[in-house]
Amino acid sequence: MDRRDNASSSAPALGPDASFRRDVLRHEEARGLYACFSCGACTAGCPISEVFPEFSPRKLAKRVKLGLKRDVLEDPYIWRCTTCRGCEQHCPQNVRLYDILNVLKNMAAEAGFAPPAWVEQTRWVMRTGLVYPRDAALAKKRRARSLPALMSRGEQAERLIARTGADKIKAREEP
Amino acid sequence: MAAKREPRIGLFLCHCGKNIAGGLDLEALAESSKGLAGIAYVTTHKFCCSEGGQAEIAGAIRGQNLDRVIVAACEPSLHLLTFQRCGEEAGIEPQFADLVDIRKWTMPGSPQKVDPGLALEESRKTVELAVKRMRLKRPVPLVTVKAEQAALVIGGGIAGLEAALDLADKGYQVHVVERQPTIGGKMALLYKVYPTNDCAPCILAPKTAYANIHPKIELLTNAEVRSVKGHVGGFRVEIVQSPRYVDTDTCTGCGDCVAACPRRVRDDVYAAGLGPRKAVFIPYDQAIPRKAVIDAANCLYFRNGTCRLCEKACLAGAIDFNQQPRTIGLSVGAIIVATGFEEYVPSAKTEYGFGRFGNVVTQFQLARLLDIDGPTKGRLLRPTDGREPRTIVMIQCVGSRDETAHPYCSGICCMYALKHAQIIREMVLPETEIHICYIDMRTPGKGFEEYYRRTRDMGILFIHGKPSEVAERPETKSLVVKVEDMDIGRPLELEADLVVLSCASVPPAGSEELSRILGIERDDSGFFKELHPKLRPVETRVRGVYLCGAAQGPKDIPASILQARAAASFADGELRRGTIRLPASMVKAEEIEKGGA
Amino acid sequence: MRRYALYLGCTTPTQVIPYELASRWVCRALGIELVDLAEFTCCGMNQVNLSLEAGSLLAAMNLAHAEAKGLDILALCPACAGTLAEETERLRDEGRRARINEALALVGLEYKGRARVRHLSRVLYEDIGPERIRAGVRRDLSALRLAPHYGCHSLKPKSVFEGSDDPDDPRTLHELIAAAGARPLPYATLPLCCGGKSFPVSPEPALSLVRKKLDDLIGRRADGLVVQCQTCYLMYSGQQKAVRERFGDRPLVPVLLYPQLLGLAMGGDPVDDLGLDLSAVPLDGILVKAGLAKWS
Amino acid sequence: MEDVYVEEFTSPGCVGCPAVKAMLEELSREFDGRVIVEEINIAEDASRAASYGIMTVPAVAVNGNLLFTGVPSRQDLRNAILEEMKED
Repeated sequence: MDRRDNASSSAPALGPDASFRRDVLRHEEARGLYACFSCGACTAGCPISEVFPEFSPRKLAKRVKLGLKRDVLEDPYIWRCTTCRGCEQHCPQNVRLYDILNVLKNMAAEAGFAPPAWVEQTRWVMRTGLVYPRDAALAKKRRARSLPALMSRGEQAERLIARTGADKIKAREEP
Repeated sequence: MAAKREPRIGLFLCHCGKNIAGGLDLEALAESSKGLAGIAYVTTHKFCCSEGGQAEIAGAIRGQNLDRVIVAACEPSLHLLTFQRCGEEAGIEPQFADLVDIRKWTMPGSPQKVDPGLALEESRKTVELAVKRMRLKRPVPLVTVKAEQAALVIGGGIAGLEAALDLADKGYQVHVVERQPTIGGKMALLYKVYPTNDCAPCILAPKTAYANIHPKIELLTNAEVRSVKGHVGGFRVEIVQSPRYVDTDTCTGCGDCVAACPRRVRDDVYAAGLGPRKAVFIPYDQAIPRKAVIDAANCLYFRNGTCRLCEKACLAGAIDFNQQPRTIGLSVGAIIVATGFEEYVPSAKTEYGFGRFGNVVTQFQLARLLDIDGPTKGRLLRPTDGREPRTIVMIQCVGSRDETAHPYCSGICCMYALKHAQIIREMVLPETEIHICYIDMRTPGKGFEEYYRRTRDMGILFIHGKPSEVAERPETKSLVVKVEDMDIGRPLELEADLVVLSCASVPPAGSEELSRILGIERDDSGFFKELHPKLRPVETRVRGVYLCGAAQGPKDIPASILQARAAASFADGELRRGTIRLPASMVKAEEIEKGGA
Repeated sequence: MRRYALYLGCTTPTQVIPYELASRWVCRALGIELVDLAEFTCCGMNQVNLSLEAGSLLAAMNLAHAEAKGLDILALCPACAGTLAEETERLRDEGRRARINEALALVGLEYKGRARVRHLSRVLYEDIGPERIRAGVRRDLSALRLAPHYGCHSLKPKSVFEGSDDPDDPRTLHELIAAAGARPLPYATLPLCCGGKSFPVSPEPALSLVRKKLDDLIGRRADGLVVQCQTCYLMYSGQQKAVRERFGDRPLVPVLLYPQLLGLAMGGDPVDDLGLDLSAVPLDGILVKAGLAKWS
Repeated sequence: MEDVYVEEFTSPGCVGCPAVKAMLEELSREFDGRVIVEEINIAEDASRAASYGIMTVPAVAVNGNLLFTGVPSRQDLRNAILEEMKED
């Protein structure tokens, strides 16, 4: 079941790829990654690592530095980040791990590994302006509490998202 | 006035191996330099500083009849002396030999490195200016001045005392200025020292006691340097000594005044904020001078004009509320700066809760808690409830190696954490679990790795990771330390009765002011700056002012002692002939106030 | 009268109606005028997963809409507030602003860098202040020992909240709870994240995190938890049932959104004004300690 | 008439330095570029300052001789430069 089993069956799972490292570092958000000296304060402060040691910001930084492209981009755990920024909060070297993770997620999404939840949310934003659908039951509920009707619309968001190509991203296939 | 004879300048361009030649076209630089006014000879050499290079320079001076020499190579602090001596051998006065730095533009790793085109352009400018200066330069008249056979040592810690004793034994009169009411500095607060685990006061006391009775040493405690004028051989120093309100000649150090004093305040120095002292106090048993001192900010008499119980209690009549600040003028030939360091106050690292959680202390506080002469008489007790801690977590690199505090490694914290762990395990609380959270263990001194091994053998647990935060359990005031152990790659929550922070060493307050008074520089970290970090680690920009100990950067006791001896040796080297040759301009300038404004 | 464009975000108006209800009531009572803008959409917080660029464009678009109306933004969701505020920081860079505005021109918008964004709690703390809040209190809540939960996006990144709370030692919600007359309760797991933003992709870690904080509060005998984020609310209140199913039965911990607490203190009707009846966890204990009988 | 080479020693935060700098700029204009001024930050180039034994800034060396420490009067500075020009 482990993704590493899948990877090793087809091709060597791990192999340094300097071009990957450079691709990541080309993003302004990833600057400073090389300053990381692997002290682990990020992982110590990561609530997801507490529950899933497989998710380790420290190891992620090192994996990127080593250029382990497939290992990083195919890693399902990078999507479990809860965006709390605990990793950045106590970094003694000012490494912006949250931003770097977003760069990695963008690259993984482009490569076809985005979880359906995020792709679906983008679809809804393009339709309703919000990440959720809106139905009659909700409208009724709001009316009952004398709250104004929700009026947001998705056209403008759709045009802007289309400009970035994010509307073309397909979700990874779930087993 | 007769026209000056046109000087004949020789210009020597150095390849420095590939460090310069690899980064710019030296032949082009040589070619363009040939036409400069005053230039009589230009050549390049692979290593100008080598024996062969120097021989070639000396040969050219004689063969080409040169009277001035410029070497374009590395920083003057590295080799100016080399080329001045080389020129002198061949008959050129040192002031007519110059070295200019063109290597900074080309050297791999230099922060100023630029591309070859720009390097050539910048080097050309540098050389042109140097040639212009050398051509126009007129001989500076040198004068002979008397070298005072006396030195000032600023700071009465282990480094300052070592330097003072060395110079005093060589026959110089030495004045030691110490801000605290006692000499001894940080070492007096350490309890024990690594790697021998000797008792710190036991090996410090012979030095302090000897300094106290040495006929050539004057100790000025409670005192600070206010101004310095003059030059090497003849510095005139003004010192202000704050009143002690106790006459040190009559005070016997009996402690009757202390017993009589009703005012109890927190002792931030000798008890590191963990115990009390009185408003009149003797800093500690082995203090030197072992005399009482009144802390006017807390004394009831100074606050509201009442009390005076100490005065009544003192049979010797030594209490003197009328003492005033005293200004002392000194003439010295050399100055040694030994102002040491302070422990970083970690309250700015709010994630570790220092100041917020009562059971988070620093290593210097821990040293006081372990000291049999400390606030708990050597019993290790938690500040909040006086209980013995069952588990202790030490956190390394607090405020060090940290871009949000101090980027540098303080160098001594690994070892003193090991020391405290050993003391607790061996002598204080053998059953207490001790965990040390670290990023890297740095133990490169003699016998230090063995010391680390010994600590591991004692069963101290090392956790490879920097904690992200410390939380307090409000009911028990015990602590939870969040850390990843990267060897197993798993975040942990360590329960701790006591958390000890190993904090950065930082420059003491007042360093900036002192750098202004002395006219010496400080580095980016605020420590005093040596003339060259590798080759001239004791001298400063000001001739006759030397550095030793942690004033120059964090260091341990053996390194401080070495550097103190080196500083004393430099001072002796300048002063021993009794006179010094100086440019007349320097002497002329001696009346001008330091401070630049 | 202070006027703000009300930024509801996506989750509050669809899933956490009591937050919207209580916020509107409290703001009205304190003289803060809220303007609803039909043009507001998702702030882009979640779009950064797929495209940082798309996230930035959505944020800038919303800022431009507020700016066009000449209003600053008051956001109920701390993540929206943070996302929008961080974008205003980034857009100080002129090159970036020109690039983003080129895209915004597609939909006829431009952001000049004027509109400011703050979260409701910060507006309450900075514009009204604990003193004036205290003056408006009508009900005695001093029997309540309530644990504050700040939520990650109210504190981080530091660059956005400069001059506000220290993320390692936050105080403002403590002060706001005290201003409402209740007693803020210290507890060890205060900084712990609710896990909400990872919940859609993987519920397990989030539930473990929720359980950890709830168990700490149960041990501390807290009367309740006070949150200032709809996602934290959904996790701590809405998922308590799931926690009990997964990790075994345990006492329930009442959860209040801060404007609900403040509204109670200011004399608001628990149901009509503050939506306390919509809580997944019964709030009777809180009401009784507030001197109110359970609603019928 | 010969060019005159002036080294002006400064450091960041030096209070008197801007005044000296202004005077030298003025004199450089007056003598139509014949006064060549080099500004040396002693924090960056400590060894140059050390070679003159400078302990305080501002300091001014003219044709390689340290003539002034502290802020000189404009008249003294001008005279010193004239003196150097005259000698050749």
